[in-house]
Amino acid sequence: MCPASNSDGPMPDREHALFLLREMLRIRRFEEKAAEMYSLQKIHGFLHLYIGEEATGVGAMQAFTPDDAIVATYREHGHALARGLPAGPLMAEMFGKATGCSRGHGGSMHFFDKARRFYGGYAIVGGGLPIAVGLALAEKLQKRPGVAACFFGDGAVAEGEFHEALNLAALWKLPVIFLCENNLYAMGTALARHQAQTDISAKAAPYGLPSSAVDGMDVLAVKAAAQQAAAFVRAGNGPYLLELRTYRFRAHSMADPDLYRTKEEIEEWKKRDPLALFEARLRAWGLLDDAARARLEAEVAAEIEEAVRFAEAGPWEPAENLLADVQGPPPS
Amino acid sequence: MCPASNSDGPMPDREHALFLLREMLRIRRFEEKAAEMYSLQKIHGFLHLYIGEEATGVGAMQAFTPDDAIVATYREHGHALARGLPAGPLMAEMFGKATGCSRGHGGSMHFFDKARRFYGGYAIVGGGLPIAVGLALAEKLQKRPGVAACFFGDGAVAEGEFHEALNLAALWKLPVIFLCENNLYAMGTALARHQAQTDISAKAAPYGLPSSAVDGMDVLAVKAAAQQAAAFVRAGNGPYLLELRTYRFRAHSMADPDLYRTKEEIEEWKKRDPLALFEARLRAWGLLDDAARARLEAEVAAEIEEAVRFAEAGPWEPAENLLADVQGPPPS
Amino acid sequence: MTKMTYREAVRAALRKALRSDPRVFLMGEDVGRYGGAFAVSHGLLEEFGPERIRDTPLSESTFLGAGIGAALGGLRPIVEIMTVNFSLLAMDQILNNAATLRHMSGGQLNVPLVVRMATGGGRQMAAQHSNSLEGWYAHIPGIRVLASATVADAYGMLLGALRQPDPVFIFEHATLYPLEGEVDESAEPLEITRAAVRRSGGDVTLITYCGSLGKTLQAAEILAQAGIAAEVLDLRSLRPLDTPAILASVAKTHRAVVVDEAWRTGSLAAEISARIMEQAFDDLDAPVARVCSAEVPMPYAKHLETAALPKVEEIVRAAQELVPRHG
Amino acid sequence: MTKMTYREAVRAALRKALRSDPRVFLMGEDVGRYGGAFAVSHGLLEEFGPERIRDTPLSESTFLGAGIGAALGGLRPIVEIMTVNFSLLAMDQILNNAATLRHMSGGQLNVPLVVRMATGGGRQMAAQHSNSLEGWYAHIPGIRVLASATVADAYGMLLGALRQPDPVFIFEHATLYPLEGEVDESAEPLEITRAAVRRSGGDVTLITYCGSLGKTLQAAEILAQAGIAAEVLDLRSLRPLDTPAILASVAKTHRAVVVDEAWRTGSLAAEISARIMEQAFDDLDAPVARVCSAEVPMPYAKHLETAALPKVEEIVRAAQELVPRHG
Ligand SMILES: Cc1ncc(C[n+]2csc(CCOP(=O)(O)OP(=O)(O)O)c2C)c(N)n1
Ligand SMILES: Cc1ncc(C[n+]2csc(CCOP(=O)(O)OP(=O)(O)O)c2C)c(N)n1
Ligand SMILES: [Mg+2]
Ligand SMILES: [Mg+2]
Repeated sequence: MCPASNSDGPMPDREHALFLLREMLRIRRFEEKAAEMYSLQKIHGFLHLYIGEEATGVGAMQAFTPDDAIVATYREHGHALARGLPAGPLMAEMFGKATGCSRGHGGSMHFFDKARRFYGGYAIVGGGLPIAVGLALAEKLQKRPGVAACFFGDGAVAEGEFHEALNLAALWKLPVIFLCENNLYAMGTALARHQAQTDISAKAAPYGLPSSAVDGMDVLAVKAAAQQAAAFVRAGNGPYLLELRTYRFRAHSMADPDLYRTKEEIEEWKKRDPLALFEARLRAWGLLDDAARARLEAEVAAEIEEAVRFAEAGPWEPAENLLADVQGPPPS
Repeated sequence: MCPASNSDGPMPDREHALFLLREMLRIRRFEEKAAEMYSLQKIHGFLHLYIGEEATGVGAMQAFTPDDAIVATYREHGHALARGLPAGPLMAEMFGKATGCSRGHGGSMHFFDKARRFYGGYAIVGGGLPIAVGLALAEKLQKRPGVAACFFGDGAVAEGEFHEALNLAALWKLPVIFLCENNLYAMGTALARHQAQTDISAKAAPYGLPSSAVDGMDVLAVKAAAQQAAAFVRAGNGPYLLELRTYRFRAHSMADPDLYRTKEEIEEWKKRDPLALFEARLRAWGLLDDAARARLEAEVAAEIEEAVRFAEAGPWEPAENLLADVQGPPPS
Repeated sequence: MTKMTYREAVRAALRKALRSDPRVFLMGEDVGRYGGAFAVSHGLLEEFGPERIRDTPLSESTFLGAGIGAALGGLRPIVEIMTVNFSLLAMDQILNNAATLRHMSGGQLNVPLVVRMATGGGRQMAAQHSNSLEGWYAHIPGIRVLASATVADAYGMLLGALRQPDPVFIFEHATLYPLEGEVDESAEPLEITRAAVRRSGGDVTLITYCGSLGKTLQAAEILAQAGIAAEVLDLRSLRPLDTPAILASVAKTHRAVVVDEAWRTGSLAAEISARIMEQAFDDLDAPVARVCSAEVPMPYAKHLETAALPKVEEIVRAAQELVPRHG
Repeated sequence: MTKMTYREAVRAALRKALRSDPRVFLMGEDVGRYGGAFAVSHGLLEEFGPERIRDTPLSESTFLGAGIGAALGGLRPIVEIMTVNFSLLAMDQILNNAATLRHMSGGQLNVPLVVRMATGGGRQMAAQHSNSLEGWYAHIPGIRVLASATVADAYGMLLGALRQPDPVFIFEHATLYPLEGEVDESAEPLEITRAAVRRSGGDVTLITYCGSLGKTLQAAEILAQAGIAAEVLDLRSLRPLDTPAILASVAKTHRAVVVDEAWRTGSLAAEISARIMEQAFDDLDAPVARVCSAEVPMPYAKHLETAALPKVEEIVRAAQELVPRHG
């Protein structure tokens, strides 16, 4: 079931390689901390961990510039971090603090950062796709260079909006990159029990848009594929569907007893842990040694500790402000 | 743009050939009369004529038995007649009479006949597809032999429900035949302006279900294709998508000024009038002569006149009954 | 002042918006080549081209959602949903995205999106094409809801809506498109939060909006002949409701009838009745009455449809029952 | 009588229905292998197999519509929509098909479909996962709407719903699943159209349903300590409303507070208020009050969510304001 790694490409330069490893490690440690904070009841509501999928978000995000618009799902901690949102406001958001990236209004599922063009954080499965299509339309009509990058899961592929959005984007040749993070499960429903035909990349053909699938456990392969897709889209060719084949190591959410798959299956996939795989590669290439690894770990740990401190320290939004952000002031 | 006829198959037996011609003629004359009655303000609301598309409904309906369930759209006069609903109650329905097939509650867009398993008449584009999937599920779970036949237009292909319904039917291997009557327009929007990729039959692949396209102006070709599709489905193989390539000769509805296509295009297609084509064929085969043709015309005319008489004569549903059919009596 | 139809007024407003703001564009099913299901956008494709007058595939959820995205991206989309009936397919995007994004993002984002749609019955379109769901929309925090009952409002509301920083939904009753009236095309964009007194009177307040204004004015005329002076209040803004205007009129008349084409139970009329009770209980000389549609999926046959819809006589009767007889 | 949780009660009713009627089956997202998002259907897949406990793809519109079709085809489908928030995607099938088919077909067809869904806020799920849209459903002619506030009702309503010839929508408040109570599994299926007096009192009527019953009973307790005897009416059936029960209580108390977790404007509470005004105006000693949610997409942070939701103190205060002080 696990795809074999398909990138035996050239060695990346050391700085960038360490950057990618660090990005994945930041996500991993951030989420482990979030899980801990959830147990401590600092974080409530839904918490969907991305652990195991770090290579897809980090790899894909390398293809995008600050001009591009990003749309993600409720499982978006990794995307937000990879997009450059600082960890503190993200942790504070989950703590429900006014210093959160959404002032504590959104929680884990609804991270936003307008300045970084990170447009959320959508918790209705499939709901982000039309938004991304519209963001791409805005780029095109305003003759701006940006593209829209839209992350979603395999479960979203079953929703009607997947179909409608791909058709509209292709029909209008809009600059959208559809990034399906296929982790083989929609909650407890395995891909083969929700898709009559399980090859997601093959679903682009009826819309006449190109697609490909890539090993989502291999950050370099993901990066290369996303860059290729982005180049295609930036050249004005219309949208692209990229399937990122991955796996989540944790349950769907903190509420999920994870009874629908076997321990063996999970263990099998953990052998392809994207961090471990990449670290091994870097070591083989001589780009990483124990000391550098330890330094990285320490730096990331410090960042996450600082994020928790920031979250703890932040004030609560005064309850008097409850209605403040429902609507803007009418025009004067 | 007009596909060439693709059935140079064997000569049908005379009786059946004349039956098919008569069925198409009944629809043609019924609708011409409906248009007339609309001008006379006997019929109101929306009226969507099927003229030009008679071969698809008549041809396809030959593949279905009384055990099968039929689902259609607001453009369903042809399907209802071909299914065996008598013309009188259909005309009466459009007159708004209590003797209408839906007691005057539905009008032109909502014909129903439970005894004949004609389940409507859906006016929200795409809305009938899930219903057909459910009807097929009922057949399968109750181990009954029926299949569900679901007619819809090319416009419906863009809606999310098309995608969801095909996936669900394929996933559960349900006995549904999806019959897309592709008349190249969704209201005023040409196929190429609503579909990024215009080959509808090619849209079955992502669901792993088989499909084909057939010349919808050729009643024998449609019949053969539908029978093949139905046989596949009846054998327990799951659903099938059949694209029927046709054209409507009239405007979308009586309200449509038909400004979005050229007179030439319409004239070009009229050369492939399904009735004229079939009649010519029957004559060439020696199955039809002027006398038989005139007899047919007279018989159909009499049927339609009788339908109008039936409609005229019917009583109105008393307004006191307004709330009668909103809900059934609670269980005793 | 220019004489034009309601249909032409919406078109004139669209044209003005498209001319004056390059960020404005129109999208929806058949708005371009077909000219709009109700011929509202007829001619706009020719004037503004296919980049700004965009025919969409049948995919309400996605083109509504794309409108949200385009608004986030700096444009001023006007989305036409052909009729409110089809807007159910886009309801998730409306309630869960359009209405929430400002709040959910902690005030970072806003969605300056205008959505227009035809509403209502009365044309024998039967159950799936005759719904009146304005009350549902008026329930949603984060959006504004307008309903134009006059030609001038059909023009002014669209331009007023385009100045809002948040989503605005405008309802146009399908029977009103041929209505004629006067429009001042040079006037400032409308203040779109105020109700309008369409007729003054001191005996009873008739509160209504959109497609029911005509019937209500007819009823007021009949009441006048019977010696009852009815004040007719056109709500215009359904969210927010102009509660001060409602209360002011009721303070004067002490009686109110709400006329609403929606099904009675859970209609916007219920909200208005409840608000009057809450805020003007002591002003009331009689309970607020409602004239609404019968609770039935709209039947096709004319006489049944008429039986289901609010009628002038019902409004008259409801008002008469509230007002003590003079004779 | 058996002691069980609300969750177990729904499960027990599902099991009973599945055992006693071969036409009954359950479908929805994750009802099988996962055991239901709220663990309601845990174990049913093992007992009844995948033909009758059907996991669906994420496609609310289609599996709801398939439920309609299956009902037309002779089955007794129970469709679980995980939460009301996702039901917006199926709203077209619900309003335009499920609710209309009987009428539109002139009475030929009927749709014996039961749809269950979780509703409400209070669990810090934020704006897209905390909606309370029961009032929207209660607006739709052609369907029945139930809301279970007790363990016994969680059990009884499902079985009562399955006996109906038309679509029934049952709301289960997501905070109630762990609630414990008693169920008589041998009792006859419930009469599902009657409201229930959960506490008797003569000073004020507190009208509520589903997730707000607990808070309302708490408020009644506090009021009792303050010398105000509140009657608590649990609506149970939201469509049709048990108007006689409402009127009977108001005739006794002359005052009412409606407690509804929905946004205030256009809530079901408005309908109840309007009905009381229309039918019991002369009984009222004070205007009917409403305690509803603040008009804001539900915020995530606990203190903000609490501020947005109806609170016990608000109910107490609203009742106290209506009842003249004794001291
Ligand atoms: C429309 C809708 N239906 C149901 C849900 C409940 N739900 C939340 S996540 C999820 C599974 C989504 O799976 P997938 O798209 O593969 O994303 P993943 O969680 O695997 O990242 C479901 C069913 C939802 N949020 N939205
Ligand atoms: C969901 C929805 N959106 C819009 C409409 C308005 N409308 C009615 S028919 C139609 C075109 C449908 O085209 P197609 O499916 O090709 O069927 P045809 O009319 O060509 O038979 C449109 C847009 C509708 N009825 N339903
Ligand atoms: Mg997944
Ligand atoms: Mg068509």
